[in-house]
Amino acid sequence: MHIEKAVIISNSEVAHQIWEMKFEAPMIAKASKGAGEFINILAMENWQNPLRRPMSIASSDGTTLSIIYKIFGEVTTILSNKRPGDYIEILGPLGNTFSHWQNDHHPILVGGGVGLAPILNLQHECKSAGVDHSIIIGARSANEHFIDHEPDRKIYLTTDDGTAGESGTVMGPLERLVADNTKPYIYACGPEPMLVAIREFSLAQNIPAQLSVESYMGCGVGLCQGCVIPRQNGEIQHHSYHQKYSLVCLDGPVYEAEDIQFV
Amino acid sequence: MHIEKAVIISNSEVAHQIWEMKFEAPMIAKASKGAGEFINILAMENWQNPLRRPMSIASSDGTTLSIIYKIFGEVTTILSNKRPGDYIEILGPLGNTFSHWQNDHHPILVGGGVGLAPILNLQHECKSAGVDHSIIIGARSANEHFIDHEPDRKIYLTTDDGTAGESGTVMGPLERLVADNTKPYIYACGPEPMLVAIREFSLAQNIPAQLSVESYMGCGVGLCQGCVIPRQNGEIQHHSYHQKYSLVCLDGPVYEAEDIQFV
Amino acid sequence: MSDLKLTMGNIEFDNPIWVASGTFGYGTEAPELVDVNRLGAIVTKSITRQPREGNPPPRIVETPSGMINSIGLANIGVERYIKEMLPIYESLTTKIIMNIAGTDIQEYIEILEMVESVSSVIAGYEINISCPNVKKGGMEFGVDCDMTAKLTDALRSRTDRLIIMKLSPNVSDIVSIGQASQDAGADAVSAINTVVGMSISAKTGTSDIYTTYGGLSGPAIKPVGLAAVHKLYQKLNIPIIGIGGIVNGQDVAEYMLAGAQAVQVGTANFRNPGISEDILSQLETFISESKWPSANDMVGQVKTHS
Amino acid sequence: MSDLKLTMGNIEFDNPIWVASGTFGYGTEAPELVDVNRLGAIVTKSITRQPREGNPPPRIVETPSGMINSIGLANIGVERYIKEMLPIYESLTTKIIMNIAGTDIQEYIEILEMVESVSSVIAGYEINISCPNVKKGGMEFGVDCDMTAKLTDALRSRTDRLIIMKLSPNVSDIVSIGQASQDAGADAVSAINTVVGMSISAKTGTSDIYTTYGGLSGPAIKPVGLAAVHKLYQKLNIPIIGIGGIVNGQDVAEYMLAGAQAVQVGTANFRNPGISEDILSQLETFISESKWPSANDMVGQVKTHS
Ligand SMILES: Cc1cc2nc3c(=O)[nH]c(=O)nc-3n(C[C@H](O)[C@H](O)[C@H](O)COP(=O)(O)OP(=O)(O)OC[C@H]3O[C@@H](n4cnc5c(N)ncnc54)[C@H](O)[C@@H]3O)c2cc1C
Ligand SMILES: Cc1cc2nc3c(=O)[nH]c(=O)nc-3n(C[C@H](O)[C@H](O)[C@H](O)COP(=O)(O)OP(=O)(O)OC[C@H]3O[C@@H](n4cnc5c(N)ncnc54)[C@H](O)[C@@H]3O)c2cc1C
Ligand SMILES: Cc1cc2nc3c(=O)[nH]c(=O)nc-3n(C[C@H](O)[C@H](O)[C@H](O)COP(=O)(O)O)c2cc1C
Ligand SMILES: Cc1cc2nc3c(=O)[nH]c(=O)nc-3n(C[C@H](O)[C@H](O)[C@H](O)COP(=O)(O)O)c2cc1C
Ligand code: FES
Ligand code: FES
Repeated sequence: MHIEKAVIISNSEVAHQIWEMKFEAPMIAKASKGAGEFINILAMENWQNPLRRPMSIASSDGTTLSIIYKIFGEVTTILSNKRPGDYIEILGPLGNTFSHWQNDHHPILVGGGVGLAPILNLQHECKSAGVDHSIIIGARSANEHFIDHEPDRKIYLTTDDGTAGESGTVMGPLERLVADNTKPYIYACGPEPMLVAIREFSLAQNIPAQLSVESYMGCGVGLCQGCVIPRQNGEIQHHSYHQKYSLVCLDGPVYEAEDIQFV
Repeated sequence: MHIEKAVIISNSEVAHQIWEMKFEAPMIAKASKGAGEFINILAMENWQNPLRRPMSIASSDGTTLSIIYKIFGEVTTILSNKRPGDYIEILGPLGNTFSHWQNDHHPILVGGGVGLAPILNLQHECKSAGVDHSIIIGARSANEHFIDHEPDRKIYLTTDDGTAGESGTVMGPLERLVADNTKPYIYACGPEPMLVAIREFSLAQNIPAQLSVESYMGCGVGLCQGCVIPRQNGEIQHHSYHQKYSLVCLDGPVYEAEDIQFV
Repeated sequence: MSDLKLTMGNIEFDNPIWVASGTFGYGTEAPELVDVNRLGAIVTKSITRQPREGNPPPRIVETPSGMINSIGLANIGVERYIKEMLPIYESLTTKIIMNIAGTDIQEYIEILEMVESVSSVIAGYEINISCPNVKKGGMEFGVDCDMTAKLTDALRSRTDRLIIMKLSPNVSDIVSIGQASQDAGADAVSAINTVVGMSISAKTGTSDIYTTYGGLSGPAIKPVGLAAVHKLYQKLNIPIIGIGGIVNGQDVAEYMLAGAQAVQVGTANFRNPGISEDILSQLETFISESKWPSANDMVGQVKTHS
Repeated sequence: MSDLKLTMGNIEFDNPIWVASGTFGYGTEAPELVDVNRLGAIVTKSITRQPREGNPPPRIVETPSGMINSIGLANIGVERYIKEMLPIYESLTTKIIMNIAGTDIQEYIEILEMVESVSSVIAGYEINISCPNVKKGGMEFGVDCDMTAKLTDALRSRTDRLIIMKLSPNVSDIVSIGQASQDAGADAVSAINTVVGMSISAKTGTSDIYTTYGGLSGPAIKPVGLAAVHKLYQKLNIPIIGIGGIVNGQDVAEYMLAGAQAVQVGTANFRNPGISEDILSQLETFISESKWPSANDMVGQVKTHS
């Protein structure tokens, strides 16, 4: 875990209100252990916004990192105004990683909105490891997509309004792919309603699923006890010293679907 | 009085920690009535610093304005990071002006530190009107000066440490010039100790003096009643509705030396 | 626009965006920058029986997302207010609320009676009870339920105009003070006045405010104001006017959801004397894009988890 | 460095930079980012008699220059604290202050007695009196002088270690609570705990915090903390520990000038767990460039105008 001043290499809008930023962060990139981890970003020196902002690592190549972020409020707006050569201060790597598939599993990666970031990172790991996999990406509309719908290459897009890929939510292709594959393993990150649906589906069908969840974070390192998510069952991990709640920043952000509840 | 989004034309360091910024502000420039007036600057959209910052108009040419500012704290730092093409939001013109000399007076303009701004503006007015005048500029050290010591052209510099112009404060040349001219009229702006010294000197010698003073301003337009300076004697002006205090933003920033007190 | 109207007592206000006492002068200061007739109401600066010079400078200082002031109730006194201000207000269509301050009950009564004795268009009175009460050794009226009740009652019996008690946040239990105001006949309460604060310049080692302590206002205190309004709304059944750190339409929506029927814009006026008009437009846009049919429908409707 | 030392009760602290309860865990959470042995003290998170799960999420939200939290005193309980934490503290050279919370006096006493009954290196106790007092219908201990005095007295008679009463700002008169603590034998008071606040998302119409109200902290409340410390310093003669919105060395200097002998860094730790070390260096630089021979010489020396 390091705090590092990261010089920005590039920062551009890749889809409507969705930006990608690449920066040099050799210490953190080197310490990074895999897809699912996040960093905690400080975008300015003043204290108008006292807290850092957590962002998943979207790619890491040993010296640089990238994030994919959506313009949401004050700090993501500040981020989008940064230019190459400017810097941000980042704390990381934080959190756990998606745990790896067994060889005979078929990973189905599901990303919704900016939940795509860790999923792209995981896709990269699949490719590097030569693991056959499918990927489903959901968005509200075509202008939020920056990847092409290529069913032949097992890349499936969905849009709520049908303007790109399949019409509807990620659940359509997901249910199909689960039916089509003998040993499916779901990895998902995205808005809470999507994760809720996937969790219920995976529990009902008894399919293993790992979900990367979000929560409001004060620190990212276990100091504030702010980032809790309710546990589904007793002692899953030792962090946060508690039975009922788990600290997303330490135990997560990736959980087995059966281990957590959404409120 | 207008609120205007002013596009920055130039912004550069003219001396150690002292910057000059020029911007387009046609409405305010047009409404400006003369040297002494100030504007109230908003340098950013967020509310970390809720209040605007008052700055004297250093020059005005009918469509553009300039200010000369010293990097002091948060907002002046933000100002110095602005680039041409960026904008600031300004409210103005505010306050009164130096009232004009009679023809037979010899104006002695005295500027200390960034108090130079309105003094340069006044110098410009003297020049335009073809009025013979002298100007004294004080600073702590040579690196804070961006104008040359040219006694032949009646431009006198002083530095506390003797690294440029005359060694000592502005009071040295001021006392000399007052002695050398039959009808001297002092116009001064600068740090409070300088104004206190000039005020005492002018009262003791019975020489007319106009002082441009600073005070902490909440609004610049008479709403907050924050910017008061104690009056020396009863009803000098009707603003602020009070006898004891005067609102610098409405009655000032320029006062006759005898009308105010420093605390 | 009509969905912004509200009624308090027997007065109808065009909209819930008012400007706060002490932050908008007498309402006549910045005519080039604001059309006051678009505002729901102007609450004028605190008026005392005698004119007051106010405190020596420095009177204000900026703090993180806020400011501290200690103006010391500088004002022209009720006599000049009646003579010079009331006539001006006749020509305005916006509602005028006169804010009154005193150091004992008698002073409040005198001021109110003097205004009641002349004919004017003022809609009502906001009673500033954050003033040191000389009879009680300098403690504010606003920290004491009994004093608040007595004061409210004394004023209530002397006017049919609106009486709004302005509550201080510097108390252990703001709701009990609000309750005391309601029980004694106030038409509404407004909350909050400023929070006691101090600012020091480390470099010079001096207090930034002449009177050492002053009142903290601005976005920094918005959470304090929201909590006060929500707590009051749970217990009171008179209207609540929300104050504290409002700088845009979304802030207004938050206050209304917490329980405010109307709001007052304070510190934000210093940044932009016309900001209340902007805030009004932002609120209109917010409501039209929301599920709420009207501003009144939002009042107190925040969803809490527990 | 030696000019930063201070003594409180019979304990000598290396420096006045401490970390605040609930913002630094048990002191063991971020070893890569901070050398805790450089700190004057660690105040550990509030410990209750029984382990507590804390409140459901959402527990925190950012506000202008601040944040609100409602963690709900999530902690491992005193038994695990004794078993798991005290042994770790033996190896630290920094001082450990254990923060204790309870809902009645008996609970505070039990916790303290359990810790007193074992040998350990802890330097003393900070008593969190901002907890709802079940015996008094949920009002905080910290708003009531008598309760504060009784609690202080009960604990005082049971330990020779430092007793620091941590004062709440949500009261009409913080000085009287500080006075009650002093008179009942506290070695010091710390001020302030968080300010009651609320946050609402206008868009979703929901409260951002599960428990509706939470505690406001961060730079937004620095003026409130400074005022509290300065007021306490005028009346008390025991040391005051300043808390609230400290993010750099200059803030520390302001608190010391106001009257704080030491300070605690809270919310700032979330931004940077190692910030207290930076703050310590900044304070050293500040003092060496100032006219003050040592940190202690600054305490209470703010120049006021009146
Ligand atoms: C583990 C994790 C990974 C994330 N990865 C990504 C990502 O890859 N791309 C992306 O666009 N977003 C990601 N987010 C969400 C991202 O943190 C928020 O969008 C961002 O903080 C918004 O900041 P803002 O100032 O622009 O918005 P604000 O106006 O401050 O807030 C808008 C919303 O953002 C969320 N938010 C704000 N502050 C925090 C905080 N300190 N912690 C958590 N949530 C906060 C809240 O839901 C809030 O309602 C992630 C969040 C978590 C917890
Ligand atoms: C009428 C008038 C004209 C001025 N003209 C100039 C000028 O031409 N050039 C120049 O460099 N400076 C000028 N100043 C001073 C200038 O306003 C401050 O230097 C500036 O506000 C500092 O802001 P900051 O955020 O950088 O510093 P901060 O860290 O906020 O404050 C540093 C100091 O600046 C002063 N200050 C801060 N806010 C205000 C405010 N709202 N009103 C008044 N003073 C404030 C205070 O003395 C404060 O102690 C003028 C001030 C007044 C009142
Ligand atoms: C400079 C200033 C002067 C004020 N004067 C008064 C006053 O005379 N009477 C009063 O009741 N409140 C006064 N207030 C308090 C405001 O009306 C308001 O309650 C407070 O500032 C909180 O709102 P805000 O955060 O929007 O500023 C004053 C506030 C400021 C900043
Ligand atoms: C997330 C969080 C948890 C806290 N938990 C406790 C606690 O358990 N006990 C306590 O006495 N104070 C607690 N506090 C209050 C802090 O110790 C401190 O008094 C307050 O945050 C003000 O300081 P700051 O502005 O530097 O954060 C907590 C504060 C925060 C932000
Ligand atoms: S974000 Fe602070 S404990 Fe997890
Ligand atoms: S600055 Fe507000 S009245 Fe002068």
